[in-house]
Amino acid sequence: MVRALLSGNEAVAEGALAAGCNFFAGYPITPSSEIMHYMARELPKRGGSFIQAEDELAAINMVIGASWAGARAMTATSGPGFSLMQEGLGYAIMTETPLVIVNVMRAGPATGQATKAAQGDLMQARWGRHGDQMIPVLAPSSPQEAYDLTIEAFAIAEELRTPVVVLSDEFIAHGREVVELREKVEIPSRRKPRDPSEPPFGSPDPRIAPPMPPLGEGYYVIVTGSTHNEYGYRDVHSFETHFRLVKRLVDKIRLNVDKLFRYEVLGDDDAEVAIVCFGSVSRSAKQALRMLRSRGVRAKLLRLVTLWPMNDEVVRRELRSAKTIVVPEMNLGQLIYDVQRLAREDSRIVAVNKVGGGIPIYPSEIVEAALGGSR
Amino acid sequence: MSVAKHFSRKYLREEVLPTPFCPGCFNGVVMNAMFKAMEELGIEDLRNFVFVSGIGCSSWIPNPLIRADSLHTLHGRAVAVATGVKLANPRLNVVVIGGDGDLVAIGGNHLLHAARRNMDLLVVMVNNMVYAMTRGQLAPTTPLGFRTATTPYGNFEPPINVAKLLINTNANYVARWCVSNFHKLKQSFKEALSEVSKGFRFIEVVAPCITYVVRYEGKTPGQKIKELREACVEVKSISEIDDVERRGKIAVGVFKKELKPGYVELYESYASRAREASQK
Amino acid sequence: MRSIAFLGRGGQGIVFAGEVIAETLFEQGLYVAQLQSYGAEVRGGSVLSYVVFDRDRVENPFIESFSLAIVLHEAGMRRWMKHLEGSDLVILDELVSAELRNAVKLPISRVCVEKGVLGRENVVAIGVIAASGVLDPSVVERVLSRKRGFEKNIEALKLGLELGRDVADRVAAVLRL
Amino acid sequence: MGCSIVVDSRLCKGCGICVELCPARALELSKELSPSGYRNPVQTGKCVGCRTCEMFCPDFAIAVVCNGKGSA
Repeated sequence: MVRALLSGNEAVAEGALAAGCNFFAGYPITPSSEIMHYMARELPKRGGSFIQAEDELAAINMVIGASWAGARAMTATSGPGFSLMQEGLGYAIMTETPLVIVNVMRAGPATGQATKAAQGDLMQARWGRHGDQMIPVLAPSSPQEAYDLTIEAFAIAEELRTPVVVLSDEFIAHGREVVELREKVEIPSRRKPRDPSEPPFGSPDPRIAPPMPPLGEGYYVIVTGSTHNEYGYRDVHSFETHFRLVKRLVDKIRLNVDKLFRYEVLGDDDAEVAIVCFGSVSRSAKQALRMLRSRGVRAKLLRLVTLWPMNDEVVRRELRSAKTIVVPEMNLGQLIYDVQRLAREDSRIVAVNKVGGGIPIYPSEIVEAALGGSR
Repeated sequence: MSVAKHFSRKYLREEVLPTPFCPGCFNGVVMNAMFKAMEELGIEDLRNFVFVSGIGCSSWIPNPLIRADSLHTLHGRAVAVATGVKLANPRLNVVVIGGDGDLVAIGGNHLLHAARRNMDLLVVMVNNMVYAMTRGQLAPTTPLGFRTATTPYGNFEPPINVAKLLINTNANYVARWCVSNFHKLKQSFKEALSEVSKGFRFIEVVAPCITYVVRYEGKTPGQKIKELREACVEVKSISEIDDVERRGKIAVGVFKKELKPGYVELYESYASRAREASQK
Repeated sequence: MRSIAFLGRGGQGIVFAGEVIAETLFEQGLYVAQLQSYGAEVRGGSVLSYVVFDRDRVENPFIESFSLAIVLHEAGMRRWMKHLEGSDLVILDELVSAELRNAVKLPISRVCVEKGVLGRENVVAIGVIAASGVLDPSVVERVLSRKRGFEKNIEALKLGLELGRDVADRVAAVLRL
Repeated sequence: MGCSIVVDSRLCKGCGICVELCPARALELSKELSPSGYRNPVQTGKCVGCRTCEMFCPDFAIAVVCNGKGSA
């Protein structure tokens, strides 16, 4: 185990390299560019490919092409670029292309505040593409987790043949902390079809991704973003083909929720006050939890590491005892929709929203929200 | 004796024929020229080829018709996807086939930058002069005065001359032929697919849409080919292009042919410099 | 958990100072978290850079006051006035006109002018902290040796060590874990 | 000697390019419709083996056979 002082962006890059990433395409954008700088420095000398694309549309599509050619590929961006990449993500979902996309969130919409942290892309990460679709979304809360979850993201991408979003933010990206790096990371290589008759776009068990035929090995694979049958042939008319395909693609993620859903719970089982959070805000929330408990409040913290798919059961169970639920987030209210949906009806849900200016949500604000007006 | 088959059939997926194209569509002729070139180059099967296309009629040429690996990608993004494929596995011959709307309008930026990088791709642009799949709207290549679904009173936007534009980039090879110039077109495919060829290679094929151009003009496909034989004038140097076009003709020919190192070669030497620098 | 903040104007090496302190404490075996806040402009704007450190992993780097804050220019103060008021100790460069009950003034910029290390106020300030012994001066030197302008920085560091002698006890009191 | 033209009626869409471009005027479109509803070309004159029809057939439906051999 090596210990290093790394920014969140550097940690993402280190995680990617540890996971065997050998292709990176990106376009400069604050606050994610350092990921690209790191890969630009490391990949050429490690036998990988790095390319600075002409725009984010190109970057995500280059990553898709590289993935089909056998590479472990990734890109990193921020809000405006993430918006442009939605199109490519939709294609990657439809074609079951493994890739990792890191979105370092900044204050939006539009250009917003490029250097200031935010968490406003939660819903976009989940729902940004048109049509029915689902992809895993992981949210680190520190450089250490940025490292670990990037590795995790590659493993999920390969196993389920899906794009995976790592949702970081400017605080994590530019903050430097101590990161423990792993010696060796084993991620199983892609499963190829046994022979050309094994369908590359169909699976009897929706929880298991079909095998992926690499280009150039005589599989004569047909890849298309249009509706296709299990062998890749376009079928843009039939109800059965479309429904079967899209249902399987969503089920591939949804039915693996137990495997994909990571969360952290701290504090009292029978808490009266619960804090629900994700990402960098969790750091303040943890201190807030300690402050509440030291004042004799029975309190707990539920931190979502996986933001999608959502494990409703777990969240419902963890919020069962809470009369007051505080949801601090660096946006105007997004995670709170899940809480409203899953909390018991008589609970008091308090939002703590703050975004812009590079000002974090402080522990005292969370404590105040938890105690304010409590009976 | 088995029944004789058309020479293109060995490169095609039998199970998806007949083609999805309109009767007389020149897409098939472009394919014939490419396959004839491959046949003459002794290419038996296409396992080392990857075809990448976007959205549009000509983007259906490779996917699923051609018996090869093919990626039918998003509208405009074929060149970007192809770039990723090539960089991740430089051993593959990567061919992009697309229309003028796909490659030049929505995908124009990618085309320009792939040419700037001299990316090791063959890009075949089937210029049918309109958006055909979406029912005949204005394309960046639509001639002045043309009536389309979105210029019902006649096009007033001057068209872009793509091949001429690309001459002024780092592209190694730029050619334009009309679909009527079968042998010359085939020859260009041979040049662009031969073993020594590298870098960015661009072949434009002027192949007017059979439905939204040729039929609108009240012509048959055969008549259009005969007309193109007259209208397409081969130039020996790029200085003649303007002259030909001023006369209302279509300038065709090999406009540029160089053998500069392509992106892959340049990247490899860059990477070896990176390795040396890191060993110090 | 303790923290050290630098505040100033873009171009004063505020972020650099945070980096050096973070790396020094890291090499001294502590867990650190280093954050900064600055505008899109490279020079001129208000800059805050701070380091939170602890014997264990830093629970929360988003703090509302600092153990020690060093202000090198007034431009850096405006947005963070509440933080400064709540801090345990603030060191102001003597050119900063603001008054704070918890502040002492040191002639950091004047020393730089007089001793010919203009523009190294940040490193002089690091020296002031190191005078307390919380930062090991030899580790600071090692960290600086990996960065640009090493020789001038060492000069500045020494000036800071001297300048910090008078406040060493107060600095140590707020920073000792 | 001489060549003959083989038409695959499964693929031919009766576009008539082969008929119009044949320099020997050896082809005509049939009076009857093929099973897929198109008028396929039929050989009515002497084929000189230039293979123009093959090259320009957009539907890969035609093959010229000379001395019992197809194209190259």
